[in-house]
Amino acid sequence: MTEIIPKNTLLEVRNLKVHFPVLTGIFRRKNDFIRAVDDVSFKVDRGSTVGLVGESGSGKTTIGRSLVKLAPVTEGSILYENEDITQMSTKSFFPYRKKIQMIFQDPYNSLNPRLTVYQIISEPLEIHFIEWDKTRKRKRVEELLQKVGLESKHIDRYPHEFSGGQRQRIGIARALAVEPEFIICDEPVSSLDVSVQAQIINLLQDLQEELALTYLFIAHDLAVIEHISDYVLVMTKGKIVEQATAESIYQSPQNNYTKSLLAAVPHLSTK
Amino acid sequence: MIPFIFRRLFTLVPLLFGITLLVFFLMSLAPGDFLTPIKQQRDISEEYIIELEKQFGLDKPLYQQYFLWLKSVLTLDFGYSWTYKVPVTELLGNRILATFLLSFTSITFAWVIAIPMGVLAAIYQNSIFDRLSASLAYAALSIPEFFLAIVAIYVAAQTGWFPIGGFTSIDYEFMSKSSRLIDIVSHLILPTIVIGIGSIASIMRIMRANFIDAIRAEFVITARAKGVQEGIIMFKHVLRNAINPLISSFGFALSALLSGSLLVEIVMNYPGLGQLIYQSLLREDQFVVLAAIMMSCTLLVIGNLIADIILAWSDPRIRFERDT
Amino acid sequence: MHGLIHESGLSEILKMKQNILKQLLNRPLGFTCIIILAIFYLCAIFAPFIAPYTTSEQNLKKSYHPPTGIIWKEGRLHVKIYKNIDPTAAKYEYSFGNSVPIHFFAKGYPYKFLGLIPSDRHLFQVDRDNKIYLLGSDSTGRDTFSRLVYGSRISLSIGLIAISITMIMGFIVGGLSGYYGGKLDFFTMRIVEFLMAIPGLYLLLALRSALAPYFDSAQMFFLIVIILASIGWAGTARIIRGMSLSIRSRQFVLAAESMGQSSIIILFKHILPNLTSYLLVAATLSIPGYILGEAALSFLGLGIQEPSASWGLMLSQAQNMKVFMLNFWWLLTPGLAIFITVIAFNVLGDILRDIIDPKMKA
Amino acid sequence: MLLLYSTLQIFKKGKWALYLLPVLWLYLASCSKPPIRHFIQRAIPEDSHIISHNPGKRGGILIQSEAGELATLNPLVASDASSSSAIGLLLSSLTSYDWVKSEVIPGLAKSWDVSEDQKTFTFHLRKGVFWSDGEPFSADDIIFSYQCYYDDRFPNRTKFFLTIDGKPCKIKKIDDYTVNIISPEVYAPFLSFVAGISILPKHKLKNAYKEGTLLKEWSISTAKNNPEKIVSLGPFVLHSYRPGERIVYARNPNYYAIDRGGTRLPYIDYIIDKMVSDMNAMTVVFAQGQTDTETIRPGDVAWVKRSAQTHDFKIIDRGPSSSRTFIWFNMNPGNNSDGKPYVDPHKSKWFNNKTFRQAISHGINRKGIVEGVLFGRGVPQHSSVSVANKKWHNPNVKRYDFNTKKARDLLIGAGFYYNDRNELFDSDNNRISFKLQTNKENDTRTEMATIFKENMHMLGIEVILQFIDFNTLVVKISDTFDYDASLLGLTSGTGEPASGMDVYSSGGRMHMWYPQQKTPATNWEARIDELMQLQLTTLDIEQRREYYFEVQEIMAEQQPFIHLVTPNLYSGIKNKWQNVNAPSLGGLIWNIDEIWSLKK
Repeated sequence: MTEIIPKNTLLEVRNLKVHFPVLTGIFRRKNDFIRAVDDVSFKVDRGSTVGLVGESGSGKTTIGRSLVKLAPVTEGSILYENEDITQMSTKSFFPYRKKIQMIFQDPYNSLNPRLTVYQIISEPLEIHFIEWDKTRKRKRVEELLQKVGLESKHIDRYPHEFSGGQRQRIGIARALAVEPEFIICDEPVSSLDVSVQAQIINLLQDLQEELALTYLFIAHDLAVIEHISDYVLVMTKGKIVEQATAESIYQSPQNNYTKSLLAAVPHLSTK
Repeated sequence: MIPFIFRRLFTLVPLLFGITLLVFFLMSLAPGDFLTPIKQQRDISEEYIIELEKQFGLDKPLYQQYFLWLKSVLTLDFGYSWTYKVPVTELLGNRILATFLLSFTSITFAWVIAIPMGVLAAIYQNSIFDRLSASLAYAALSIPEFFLAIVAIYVAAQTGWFPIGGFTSIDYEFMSKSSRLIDIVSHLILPTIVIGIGSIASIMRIMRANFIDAIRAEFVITARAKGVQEGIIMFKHVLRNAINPLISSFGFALSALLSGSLLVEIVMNYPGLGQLIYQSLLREDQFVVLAAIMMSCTLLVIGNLIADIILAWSDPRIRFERDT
Repeated sequence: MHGLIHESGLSEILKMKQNILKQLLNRPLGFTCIIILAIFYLCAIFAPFIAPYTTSEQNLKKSYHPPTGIIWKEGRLHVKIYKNIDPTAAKYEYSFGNSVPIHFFAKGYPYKFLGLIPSDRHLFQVDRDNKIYLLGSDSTGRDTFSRLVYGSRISLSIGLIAISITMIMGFIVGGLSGYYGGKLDFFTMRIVEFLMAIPGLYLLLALRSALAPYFDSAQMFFLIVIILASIGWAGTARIIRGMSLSIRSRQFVLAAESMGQSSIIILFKHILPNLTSYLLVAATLSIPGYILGEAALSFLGLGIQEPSASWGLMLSQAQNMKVFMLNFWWLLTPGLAIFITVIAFNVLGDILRDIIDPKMKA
Repeated sequence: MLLLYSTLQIFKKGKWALYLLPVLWLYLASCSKPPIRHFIQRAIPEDSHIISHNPGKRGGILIQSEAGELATLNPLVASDASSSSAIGLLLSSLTSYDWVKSEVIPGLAKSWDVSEDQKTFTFHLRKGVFWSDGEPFSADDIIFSYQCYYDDRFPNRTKFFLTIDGKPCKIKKIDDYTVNIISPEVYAPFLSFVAGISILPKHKLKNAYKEGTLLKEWSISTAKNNPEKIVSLGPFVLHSYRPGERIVYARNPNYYAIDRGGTRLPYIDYIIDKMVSDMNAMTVVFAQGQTDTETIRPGDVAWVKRSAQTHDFKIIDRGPSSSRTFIWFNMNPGNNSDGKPYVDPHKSKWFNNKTFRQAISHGINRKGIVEGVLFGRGVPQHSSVSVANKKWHNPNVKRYDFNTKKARDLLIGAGFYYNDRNELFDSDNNRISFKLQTNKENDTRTEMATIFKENMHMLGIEVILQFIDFNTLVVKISDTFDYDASLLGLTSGTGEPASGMDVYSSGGRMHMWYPQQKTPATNWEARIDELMQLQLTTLDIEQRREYYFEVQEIMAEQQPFIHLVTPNLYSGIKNKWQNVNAPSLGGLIWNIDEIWSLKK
């Protein structure tokens, strides 16, 4: 249905391959590879949300990580605003670290337990806005806390004093701190209670509208994807087996794997 | 499993190479050499010393000395002991066996004492016995081995119940077969106890923890539910499961003891590998030191290997990992 | 960078430590251990004040003197005076009624209090012509008690210094190789495995004999520390590498990385603070190893040298047969001192682990 | 029950096989039997050596301990005390030494003549002497032995004794029982050196000699695996050897000595040498009654005596020993390879100052050392020859009594001065401070060093002690010369002045304060050189004593060696042993072939 207009493309992934070597034999040679991501191509439009769905181990997290150089790219290219960022040096990639942010799956694990909320959220500010003084950073952090639905009095607390949902809000605040364009949400709700999941998804949607963000939303749960995505990529065993708009995927899934994923989604009956 | 064993043994090669190189280098840093003490003897002419230097290859540059040695090692010739004037291999044989024997008796001693104690401490958890044995274990872990060895010698000297040091008695050569056996055993008693005491403490603690874990296991509850006698549960089910992980520690204990008995061997004058290395090092008897250290490293690696194999054997759930 | 650590890690660590200390003091066993260690370390720090004599003050007429008895007489403590009745066998006899008073806070040999303030006051002294030997004397009539007190300076500090070096080296090497991985990791881990595969005591001996000629006996202390630390760091580095590897894959590190944080800061801000509790426990549990290591080296005559005193050296001197047979109690004192220190550290370490472990699991 | 069960558990699993291995080995080890040796006993030789002692009874085992490890039984290789003493039991020499009378006595040679020019010695060998394997002994063995020692293929230390003034002795066989040895120069100690040269069996070693493998013969490998290959001409034969544990010797049935009653010597059936780790352990095993005889250090006498009754032994006080301990300063003026002087020039100036050395000597509390370190069992030493060496000791040398005031006066007189904190300075305002090194293995020396440090403190001199490995020390005093002062000791064997050549003569290797001088550095050193040469080339004892006494006087005046103390010598021996005749020098049992036991 939708013809993607090139001008509008924020991110384009072409024939991406990420292979991890396996050491075997007496001399532990690199004889074999795990093809975590195997020849994947897709595009993300500015302002849209692309859902990336697949069971665990399908390679979706690897794709997310390879976009911010947390995973090594074996082959293929990643273009951000038509700029090839695949082989960029750490230094020239640095500005993109401000534009692209990540939200992690496990809010218990993604926040350093030894740091306060202020320290956690201000960390990206310290990196990308070195010139800011402490009061300015503090003000910004307080602002962000309010934006994600927390109170500014929480600023000097430690992560273990918060619930899972609240922690994920801190994670989101951290991602928003440097005013990014593009956020990779790596299963941000999968370890949360269902009721909390909805709150977080709503928060993300609100923020997208307010701040004109682009999301790559990774999940193993089609129900979540359905709610938030404009366009859906279905992945299994390192390959994208089906990609289409959210609507068409749900109405007429082509691929058998997609069908089986859909079958597993609990649907509330409309009756 | 075979590739695993091979790989482990293969790692020995760079290890031995590195260690011998290191030891060789360190020994060459120390001033003087094997012949230095001879230089202080008044009736030895300088020409004689130069002749000896030539004979021992000490006049060659260091790296040449090392490679000459390496070359002969590759042909399984470990060189000559400068002190004893015999091939090093001949010297090592008895020493290794003596050290091995001592390690073995002390492990056995430790197990025989520690396992029942650990079991009792677990069964009567938090009782006076448990507390007492725990404090004894702490004490045993904290006594320096050599201190214990001195005390043991003192006791032997005061009471005369045990021979002081050595491996056999003076009149060993004139004994009958059976009294020879008794003689060796009586010489082993004190060093065995001294070395064993440290391990008793740690084995006991492990055993106690294992046993407590096993008591809580489901099969115990099931057995209780079926009305099996408590004693039978403990012995038949719990003990067997608790003891398994310990068997695997056998290899580790062995390798630890091989390097750990050095001080005790010195203090108690036990003719083992450790004593030989120590004395040869002091005398700068290079080839003996090199070969003996190679030997003890090999034993260490083999001990660890045995530990891994026994572990896999006694617990089928453990496979040989691909990445270790 | 310093600011960062200060801001993030340190206050948290301090807070944690206070908490741990509180919990420690609440347990009777932990309390006892801390008190014992505190007494020992205070003795070491105030050694010149507590020891009535220096380590080298001799009295050739009083060799192998037995411990002097103390009696209550004329309203104050007196020390018994003994007569040497057989110099060839070091036999001393107390003749009844012969005693001199002990003076507390009296003048003795001059020293610098805490290494700064000149002073000549000592905890206790007797008149110049007589001697007080709480634990007897050695072959040249030196006071065993004074030597034990001074010896504690070496034996007790060696563990602390060596452990700090080990921990720092272990953290830097282990932390970096765990964090960066790849070739650096491969090489450092091979080195570490190599060091761990060598039987420690032999390496110690080889190192000692190689380095000894380049140090005189005054520097021997540093040599021992260097030797002990250079062997000890390998094990620590390996464990820290494992831990930093696991922390490294935790998402907060990924998060910091994805936002472009530099690796050094990640190491100090995210990884180090999460290792501190482990480091604390590990340090406490490995100090005994260093104390015993020094004792073993000195015992073999390869460590601290006369006329300095250390517990290991005193033990090795006690192994001398004439001491052994005539004055066996003399041997027990340094042995007992080592034993008590080691057991206190072991118990303390175990309790610390008990306190910290559940928190780390959370 | 528990114990049984847990053992059973292990056995049930089939892992018991592991337990079998060491048990098996234990069993095998205990089975290895010493080889049984069959001797061909020959008749008593017609020229047998007849011992004048009271005849004793056959039988008994003498047990000794040994701190060193046997290195070899080959006299060409031996360079350590343990090996030499073992070889001494197995092999004999042309002459022997009577330690009580301090004179050379007949050995394999029943008598000898000296030519007019005092250079040619004719030895008359005993007839009818056989090696332990039954082969006859003759002049050929003597010629063969000297051939071996002189052969360039086999570097050995014996050659050193046989080389006089750089020239070898000539040896000639006159007949089967007569040999001539011609010394190149008149050489005073010739006969006593001959006593130390072991005669080798030609019939056993001639092949090895031809093939050039002589140095590999009679190693400890031979001793361990084929003791029967080592034949003997001495009182004992090698019975068995276990490295690190013990050597067992058995009576040589063909020994050439008999007692007055015609009984063939030795009386003792077996000697067992037990190897122990150190001197400490040697003393302990003796005190426990495990060994029959031992040298007891002064400090140990008191406690060892306690068990004298229980184990039926006595401790013999043999008076001052031959060992002496001394301190010397590095007076070497040379430069090292970097062109730097071995010793700081300002220090070297003190060390080369006679008055400085004398003052130091006055400052040492020798009596205190005897009291503290030696439990009063020793004497202060003044001469460079021990009191024990009655034949050669000069009792009238200059003495340096402990006198701090005199020492300080001497120093002030020599231009040194004290500051208000009682610290000594030289006229160039250098603080007098030096390092004293000694080997850490010897605790008597380290104790003496700590006393010396305290003594020097009273003189306002700072001494920094360095206790180092013996090897390091040797390298420093004989190679790199980078030290200030040293404390060491020397022991002399027979006390023969000739053995002091390398200490006293300025070119000697053991001339420690400044060794191997090309020409004597001082007049007094030149005079000593002269005197030492003179005593070496005369056979007149009185003349030699005169020369040697003067050497001692110069040494005492100049104090290049500052002697400390001589400990007394104590030997313990079980009361059952008879014919024990303690000499003032050397080992207690020097006459092992004459010793016998009351009890079996």
